[in-house]
Amino acid sequence: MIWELDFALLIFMIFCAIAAITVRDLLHATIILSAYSLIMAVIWSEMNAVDVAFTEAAVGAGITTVLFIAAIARTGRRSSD
Amino acid sequence: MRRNVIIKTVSRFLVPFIQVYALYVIVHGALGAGGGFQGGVVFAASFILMIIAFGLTCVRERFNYKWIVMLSALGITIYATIGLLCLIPGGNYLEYGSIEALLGIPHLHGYLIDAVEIGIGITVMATMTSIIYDMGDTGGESS
Amino acid sequence: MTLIDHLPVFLIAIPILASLLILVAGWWDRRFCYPISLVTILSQFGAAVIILAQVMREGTVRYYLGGWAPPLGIELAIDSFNGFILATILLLSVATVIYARKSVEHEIGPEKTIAFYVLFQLLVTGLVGMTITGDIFNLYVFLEISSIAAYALIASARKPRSYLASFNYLILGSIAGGFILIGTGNLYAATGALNMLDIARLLPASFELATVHAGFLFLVIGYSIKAAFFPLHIWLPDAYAESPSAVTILISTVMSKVSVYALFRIIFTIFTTAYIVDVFPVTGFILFIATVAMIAGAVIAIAQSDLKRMLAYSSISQIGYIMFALGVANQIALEGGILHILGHAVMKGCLFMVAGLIIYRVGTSRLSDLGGIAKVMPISCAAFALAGASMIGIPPTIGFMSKYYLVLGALEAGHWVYAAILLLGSLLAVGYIWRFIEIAYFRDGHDGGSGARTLEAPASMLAPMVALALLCLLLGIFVEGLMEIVGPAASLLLGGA
Amino acid sequence: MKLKALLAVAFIGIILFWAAGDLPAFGDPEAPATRYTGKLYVDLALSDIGVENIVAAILASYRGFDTLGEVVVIFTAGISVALLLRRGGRL
Amino acid sequence: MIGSFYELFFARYNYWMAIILMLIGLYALIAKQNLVKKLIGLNIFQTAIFLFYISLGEVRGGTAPIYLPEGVDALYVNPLPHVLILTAIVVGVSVTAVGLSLIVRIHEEYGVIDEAELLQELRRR
Repeated sequence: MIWELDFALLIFMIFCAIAAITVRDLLHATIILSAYSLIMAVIWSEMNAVDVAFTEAAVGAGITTVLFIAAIARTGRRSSD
Repeated sequence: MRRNVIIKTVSRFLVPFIQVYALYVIVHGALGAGGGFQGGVVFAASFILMIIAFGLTCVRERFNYKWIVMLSALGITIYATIGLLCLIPGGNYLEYGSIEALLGIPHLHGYLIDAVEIGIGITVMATMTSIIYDMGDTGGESS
Repeated sequence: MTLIDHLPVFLIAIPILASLLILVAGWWDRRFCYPISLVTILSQFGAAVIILAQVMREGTVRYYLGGWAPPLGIELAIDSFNGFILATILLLSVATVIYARKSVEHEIGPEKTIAFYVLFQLLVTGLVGMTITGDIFNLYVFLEISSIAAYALIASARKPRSYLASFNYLILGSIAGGFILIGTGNLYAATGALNMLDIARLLPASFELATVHAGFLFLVIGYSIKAAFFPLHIWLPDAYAESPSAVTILISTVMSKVSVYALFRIIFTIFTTAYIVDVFPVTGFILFIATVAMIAGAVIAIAQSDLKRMLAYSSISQIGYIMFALGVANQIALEGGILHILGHAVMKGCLFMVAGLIIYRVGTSRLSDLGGIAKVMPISCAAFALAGASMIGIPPTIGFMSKYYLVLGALEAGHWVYAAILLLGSLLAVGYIWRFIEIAYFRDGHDGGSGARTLEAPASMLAPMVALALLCLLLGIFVEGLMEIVGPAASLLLGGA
Repeated sequence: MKLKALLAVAFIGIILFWAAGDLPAFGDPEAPATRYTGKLYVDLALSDIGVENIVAAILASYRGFDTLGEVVVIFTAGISVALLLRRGGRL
Repeated sequence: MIGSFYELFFARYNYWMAIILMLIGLYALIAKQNLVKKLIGLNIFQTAIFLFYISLGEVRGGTAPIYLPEGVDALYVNPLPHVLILTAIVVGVSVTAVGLSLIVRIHEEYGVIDEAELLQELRRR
């Protein structure tokens, strides 16, 4: 484990989280959330949790994003906050 | 949505590879990273790719709700039944070791874990596909 | 090993398979759903009674899943306390599933019947799993099974408002789930164990760590949200009022009781009384909040104009009574609290069944539209009066007995102010129960204008309601028999044999 | 609403940071969790189960019941989504 | 002083980051008006809890919990949190799926998915 990389990724992830909840467009927010999940998967694989990282990459960045996009397609991308 | 011939061809080419990879992930779970859940999700991802490329109705005709319901029930049934089978030799629920001791086959424990992972994979694949079908179904023609 | 030894796991594994069977058989023909569900829940109840008898005879039943003993594996542990809760929740589930048939035909479209029964079965299974598991993470997994089933079942009323109620419940339930996960993680970090008894054994060494305190707080807050303990109850009124009748009965009687059970289990088995009294004194605070809950719930209930909503707020008040026992934390009060878990389940189940019947026949549960309803629905209103009397605490009903023990316990611990407030709270219960009685019996409205036609519901809905109403009375009269289970359960919680 | 949320979040945050102060240090091999059950699993998994991946061994065998619960959770979610969204069909 | 701060920082920074992420998610879950935003917050909240768990299992200098060939001496990280989190991830995606389908239904019934606008709609009816 390289702590510099770990730390940088964590900082980046906090930025992603803040961006995901402040962006007005829901589709953008979903894509940022997907990036967040992917970085999380990288951090976990770097922490030697390979199974969990694999799952998060498949579920968090894959299925969850698809579900969000499907729901947004049926509701609308506009968000007031 | 306009159907692009490149997308169709590429996904027709890719889907079998994704599915083989998913099966590899499920079966390989005992040796390295992976397992039933991840494999099932990757398998469901191949269906998502097909839905994106060919449209929901087309995929749903090939692999319809009946299949999905039966498969999602089948996966849990495999898991729970293997658990119940362990009672026959006198073990506790899910005590695979008891079957191994009864039949005397070495490494049966590992094979049973593989069987269980396959059960998990089937259920996860079927359920994820079902959720995607329901979420993607807008009721109209455009998908 | 005989088959009897495997009963604890059959309680969970067989219903899971049965829910799949409901799905597959229902796909073939929808009429198969109900009988399979009924048979499964009845046999679960039978198994629970057998296990309870076994526990009372031989002491705690332990079942190691996969044959792995606790530090490694998961165990199911049934002692007199959760054996009692198990029998209670399954009794109420049996009543609900008998009641559900007509109610489902009426309130849920025929195309959703299969999904409804599958989820119903899974909800009951999840709650049973929560009750009998001895592993703190397994508790979380079963909690989520039951929560997800409950979200969908609440929304199955298919009214616009029910979706909103369900979504609010989902948000708060997820917050609760997250808190429970954080609390479990903190305990795991402090002890390294996940088995409840194992944690209880290892925890005293690290009682002073902030991690343990935080774990305690998060677990208690999380399960309090699930149990709708007073300031965290905001999801409850909508969820109860907007869901289909059968679901309301199930979540108000069974689900909230199991959450309260989990709270008791975590506080008394894992943290033990030594922790909550000496190390991290919270009993006074819990007692205070519980008292506020009793009064506030009852006052808001009086102000409601809808019968189901009124009963929902009354639930908040009654959860306060149960938590009162937790705050007093002595033998007698705990006996009262455990008795009240059963009592409240029985009487609230009966009251919600009456509300469901009224919706079934009249189509509304607004109090102002129900004038003179007793003339056309005499049996239902009589059942309401009986269960309501129990809710108020009129002897010799079960409600009186539990409150009697609670007051005795409070007096023994020297909390006479709280005891007085508890009695006052019972008076407030008169307010909302009487309100319906007055409207039903002494107002005009449904007075034979539509002829002599009686509006009583079909027998399959009346029978469980009448049975529960009579049970309020019978349990109160034969309370000595119950005390033989409740007494050991209370002393077990306090750390005795 | 925003203010209330901030207050609640601040309250939770204070508890969490307070608790983090007493957690075992990050990556400490002597942490209770690692020393107790973690070591047990690492030592026993190969001889008990004969599977190279310790996570798979725990997932399928030691804590197999959790995994059964997990599969039931996802099944429940599938049925729930079908109950909520599916039009027509049998379910 | 500075040295001890460094020590404290290295011993804890992962937990702190996880807690900050949890709080961001929790804030979005409570305060955001848009229902989809709430679920995004829920996802962030849950993932942060998972990060917290994985951090608990980390061992400095450890290797992934997959047995190396016979004879190689290795220090493995604690595998138990990984198993718990695998289960919890599944729970998380299930809750997300149910929540999203509820949002779709709410949008069909009311035409909006914003809490303030939903309240207006409710009052109007």
